[in-house]
Amino acid sequence: RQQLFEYVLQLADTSLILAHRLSEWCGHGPILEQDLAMANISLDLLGEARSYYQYAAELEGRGRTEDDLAYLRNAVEYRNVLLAEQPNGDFAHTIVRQFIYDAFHYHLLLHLQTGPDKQLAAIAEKSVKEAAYHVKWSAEWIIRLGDGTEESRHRVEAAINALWRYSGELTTPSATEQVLQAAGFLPDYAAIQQQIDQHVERVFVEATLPVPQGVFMQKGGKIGRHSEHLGYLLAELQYLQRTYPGLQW
Amino acid sequence: RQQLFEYVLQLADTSLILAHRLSEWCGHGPILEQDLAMANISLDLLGEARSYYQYAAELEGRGRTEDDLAYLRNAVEYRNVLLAEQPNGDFAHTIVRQFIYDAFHYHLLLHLQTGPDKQLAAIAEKSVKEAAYHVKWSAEWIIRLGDGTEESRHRVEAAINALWRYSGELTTPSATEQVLQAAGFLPDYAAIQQQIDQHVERVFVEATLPVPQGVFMQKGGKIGRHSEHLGYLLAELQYLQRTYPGLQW
Amino acid sequence: METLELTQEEQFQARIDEDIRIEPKDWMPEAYRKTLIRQISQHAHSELVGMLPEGNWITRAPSLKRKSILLAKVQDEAGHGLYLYSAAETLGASRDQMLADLHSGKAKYSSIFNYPTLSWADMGTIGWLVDGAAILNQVPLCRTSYGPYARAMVRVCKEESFHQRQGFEIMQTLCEGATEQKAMAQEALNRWWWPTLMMFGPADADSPNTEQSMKWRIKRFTNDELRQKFVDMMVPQAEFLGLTVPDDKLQWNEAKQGYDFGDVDWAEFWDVVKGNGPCSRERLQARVDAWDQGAWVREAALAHAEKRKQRAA
Amino acid sequence: METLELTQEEQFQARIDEDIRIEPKDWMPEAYRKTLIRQISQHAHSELVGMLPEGNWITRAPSLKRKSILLAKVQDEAGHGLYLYSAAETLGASRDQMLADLHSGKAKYSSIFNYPTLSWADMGTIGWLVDGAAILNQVPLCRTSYGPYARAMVRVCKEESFHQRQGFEIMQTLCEGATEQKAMAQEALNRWWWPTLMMFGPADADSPNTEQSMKWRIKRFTNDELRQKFVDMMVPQAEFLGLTVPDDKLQWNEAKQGYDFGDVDWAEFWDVVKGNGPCSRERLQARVDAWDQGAWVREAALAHAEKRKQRAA
Repeated sequence: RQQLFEYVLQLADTSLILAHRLSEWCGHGPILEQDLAMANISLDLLGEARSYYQYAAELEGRGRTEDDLAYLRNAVEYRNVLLAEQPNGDFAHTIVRQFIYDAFHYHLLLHLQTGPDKQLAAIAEKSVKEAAYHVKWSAEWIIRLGDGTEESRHRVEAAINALWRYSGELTTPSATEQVLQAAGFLPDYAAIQQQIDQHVERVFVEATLPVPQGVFMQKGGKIGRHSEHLGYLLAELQYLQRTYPGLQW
Repeated sequence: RQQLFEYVLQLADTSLILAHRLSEWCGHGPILEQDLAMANISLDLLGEARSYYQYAAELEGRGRTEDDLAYLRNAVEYRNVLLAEQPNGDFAHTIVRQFIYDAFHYHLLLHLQTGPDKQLAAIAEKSVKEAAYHVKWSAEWIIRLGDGTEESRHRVEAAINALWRYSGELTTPSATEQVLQAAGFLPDYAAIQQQIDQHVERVFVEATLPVPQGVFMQKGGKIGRHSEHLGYLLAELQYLQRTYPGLQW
Repeated sequence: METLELTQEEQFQARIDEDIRIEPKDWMPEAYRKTLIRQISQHAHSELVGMLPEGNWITRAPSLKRKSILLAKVQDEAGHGLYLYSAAETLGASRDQMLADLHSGKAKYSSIFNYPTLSWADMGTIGWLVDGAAILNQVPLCRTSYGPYARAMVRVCKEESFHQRQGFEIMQTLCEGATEQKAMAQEALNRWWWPTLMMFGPADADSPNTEQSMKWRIKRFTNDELRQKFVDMMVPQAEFLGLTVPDDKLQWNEAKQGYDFGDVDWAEFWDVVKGNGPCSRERLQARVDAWDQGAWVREAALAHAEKRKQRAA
Repeated sequence: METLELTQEEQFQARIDEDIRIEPKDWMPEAYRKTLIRQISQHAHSELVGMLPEGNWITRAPSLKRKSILLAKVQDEAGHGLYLYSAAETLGASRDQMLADLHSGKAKYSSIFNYPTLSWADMGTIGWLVDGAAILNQVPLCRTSYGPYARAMVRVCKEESFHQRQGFEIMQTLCEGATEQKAMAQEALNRWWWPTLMMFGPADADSPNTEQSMKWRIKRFTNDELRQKFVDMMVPQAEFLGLTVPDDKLQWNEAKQGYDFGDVDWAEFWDVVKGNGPCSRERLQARVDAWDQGAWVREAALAHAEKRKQRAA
């Protein structure tokens, strides 16, 4: 139960932080239609995060609310993957970050929705439909940017170079995830990895982009060892709750 | 006394916010020697801010400390001038912001050090020596950038264009300042303005830059009507105190 | 020829007078087309720029629920922008040209968005007051003479009323909350009240285009009429919230069955219109930056679409 | 010729053996010069890059006093960088070339700065542990054979001990503070302990240059000797603070009058050395960005100085 709590929190934190990053684009996107699309994905992830937080609060059973969990933990207590907290950069960085996550997220949810934990399965079942749309959107942009102009190709390659090193953490199980895998709550990540690889391969071929090989993978987010970006993000996200603790909004 | 408290707080806030902005450069300056110089000025302003906050706390007499005043007021309660909170931009923006402020600050302190309020005069007397160095430093850079390369001239002109509109607020007395002027605590700002104008004129001539004319002046900082930048700055500055109120560090 | 044109114009005015909608393919006077393009694109730009002041608080919203609602609201504004640009396009304007005019400063947008959002209560105040004022301006436009515009406005107004209720709810939560929260609400009202009154435009005496626009049924009430309506509507709501409208001269006038209120600071109004609002430069710069920094993305999308087309051929 | 060179080299070594300082104008073997340039510039780069992890908390320091102390400390590091670049310049290296080598990744800097600072307690831990380790590395360098380097190190070490005390004081305040503060201190120690042990470099068996450097008195203790010294010094301090060193194998060894301790994760060490540390890219990028974005400033300063000179002529 404690392990499940921690895992659900990890899912929640990742969804929230990625939603936060996407929401930073709001009003500043390159095309109004894409502003809308990013806000949409951000809203989906935010909704998913809330479901996870609510479930985590329930699992914990200590009376904390979704907002307590989101607003009153500091950076070293956050469990999101490093990928989620990386800054938006240019549109190419945002797209690459999103596609790496979407490919993982979609295939993970496909498994989770048939998992033994009813509540997690229910959240996954709802979210997988959204994730299917997300990965379609980000894949299309990977293709457009990779097979667009020379500049867009250059930019998307730079983004892949900067962000690929955060992809490995997604399917590298933490101690918590290993326990849950052993208990049959979580699927074998090797299987998911294979599905992701095929998905990525398909999209990258169409984008005329090489799939990166032999990249040194960073990890640490799942055990609270984040990049320095997260602290600033949380200072902003949590400012009001920290300033006026315990009030209703 | 209430008016004096508010005025001292205004001085404190302006020094702190400008020190904060300068400190953001730390480790990222264009030349290591200038990293040192900016840290120096930042430290001077921070020290000055602390003196003002301590005095303000004393004037208020309600047991608040310098840290309470700095860390536990929100954006609409801050009284710094708009100029101080403007983002660093490129080095030219930082220099122009600094020079506009330094010229005012130096001439203001020259007056304050002979003013009727002993404690304010003492702080001013200590700070005016530092401010004399600051205005020398920023004036030299205005000259180097104005009379340097085509690019530096272009950049410093862009910075002047962006920031000059915040210079008027410095010598436009707020209601509080008008009361203090009437009571003889503060000098007539018209006199200071003349001294500043001469100082600026001298530096700009050497920098081969035209002094801006007929610029529409923004104001509002002195009554808490800030730009949207301040909220983010304070979220960062105050994060730890807001998160753990009342602790010793 | 002259006779024929007059007849067209007369026919056109006759349709308007009978409240028959003008559609894109119908003949219309050039001045009508231009006025509409100007008004609709201004309105579209206002939605676009209007995303910024509220967007400023998405990352700092005080609860996950509020964050979600706020993001969805700003997203709706982007959607409104899209409807309205499309409506203007039916008149022969291109979105790129309209945006170019926004970026060059030639086209205007609502001045209200040149004020900064400084506290969370601003999210309540904007929803409650600014959207409230917008609705008063816009509801009559649902019956405006140009079909695509009227239809766009029906959708816009529906969502706007929803936003307005959400804004009011934020204010209500603050006013029923802690002392600091109520103070936050009052402080926000103090900052936004007068700029909101300016949203109805200059006094009728200084509004030369009103007469023609009313004749064309692009406009159905004068600026001062709407301003009065707004004050009469909002003052009781402020009272309900326990907030004080920052106007010494505000007073119920039994004779006119409405409130008398103080003079708007028209000097400030014209300063802001001229581009000297507290955030005028930042707002425009944010849009120009988004556009310029997005150029390579739009080019890539075009280039890729072109490649696809050639491969398909 | 060969005889003469041998004699020079013998004379040189004799001076070293007698602890007579080598000065810039003295003859020195090319390898000695190169080794020194490499070592001093690495050290200078470490000061420069070392500004970043602590600089990360200046804007978020929890009190005005702490903010002031931290900013002054980071400023001191910039100062140390300046002394050291100057010392290296006496050996014929140019600062621009040294920086170019840093930016290209050719020159190294201390790996410890490739770890992120994630909480305020990291400011304490860096001062206490990292500066503590640096001092152990550096105190012997105050007696190093090359004069300008030794003199620079005297100044550096003096300020470093001051910083170390400040770091310890931050830890002490946290450990005597609230539960959350003590937890913060412990969490920081957990993250920094092992990377700090790595600061002394690879185990002696894997450190091929040590012998020559000790012969030249550029180095006076082996890596493992210093690491042992550090552990023996720090463990009692951690106990004093009430913190637990994150090492299961840590144990007092009466026979050697020192602590036995666990194995450093050398795989991690070499990963970080190879540029795969958690912040390696960010640190280097921050320096490259500062340099590139500052190019126009340096050019302007040069151009202006040139104009002045010509006017004076």
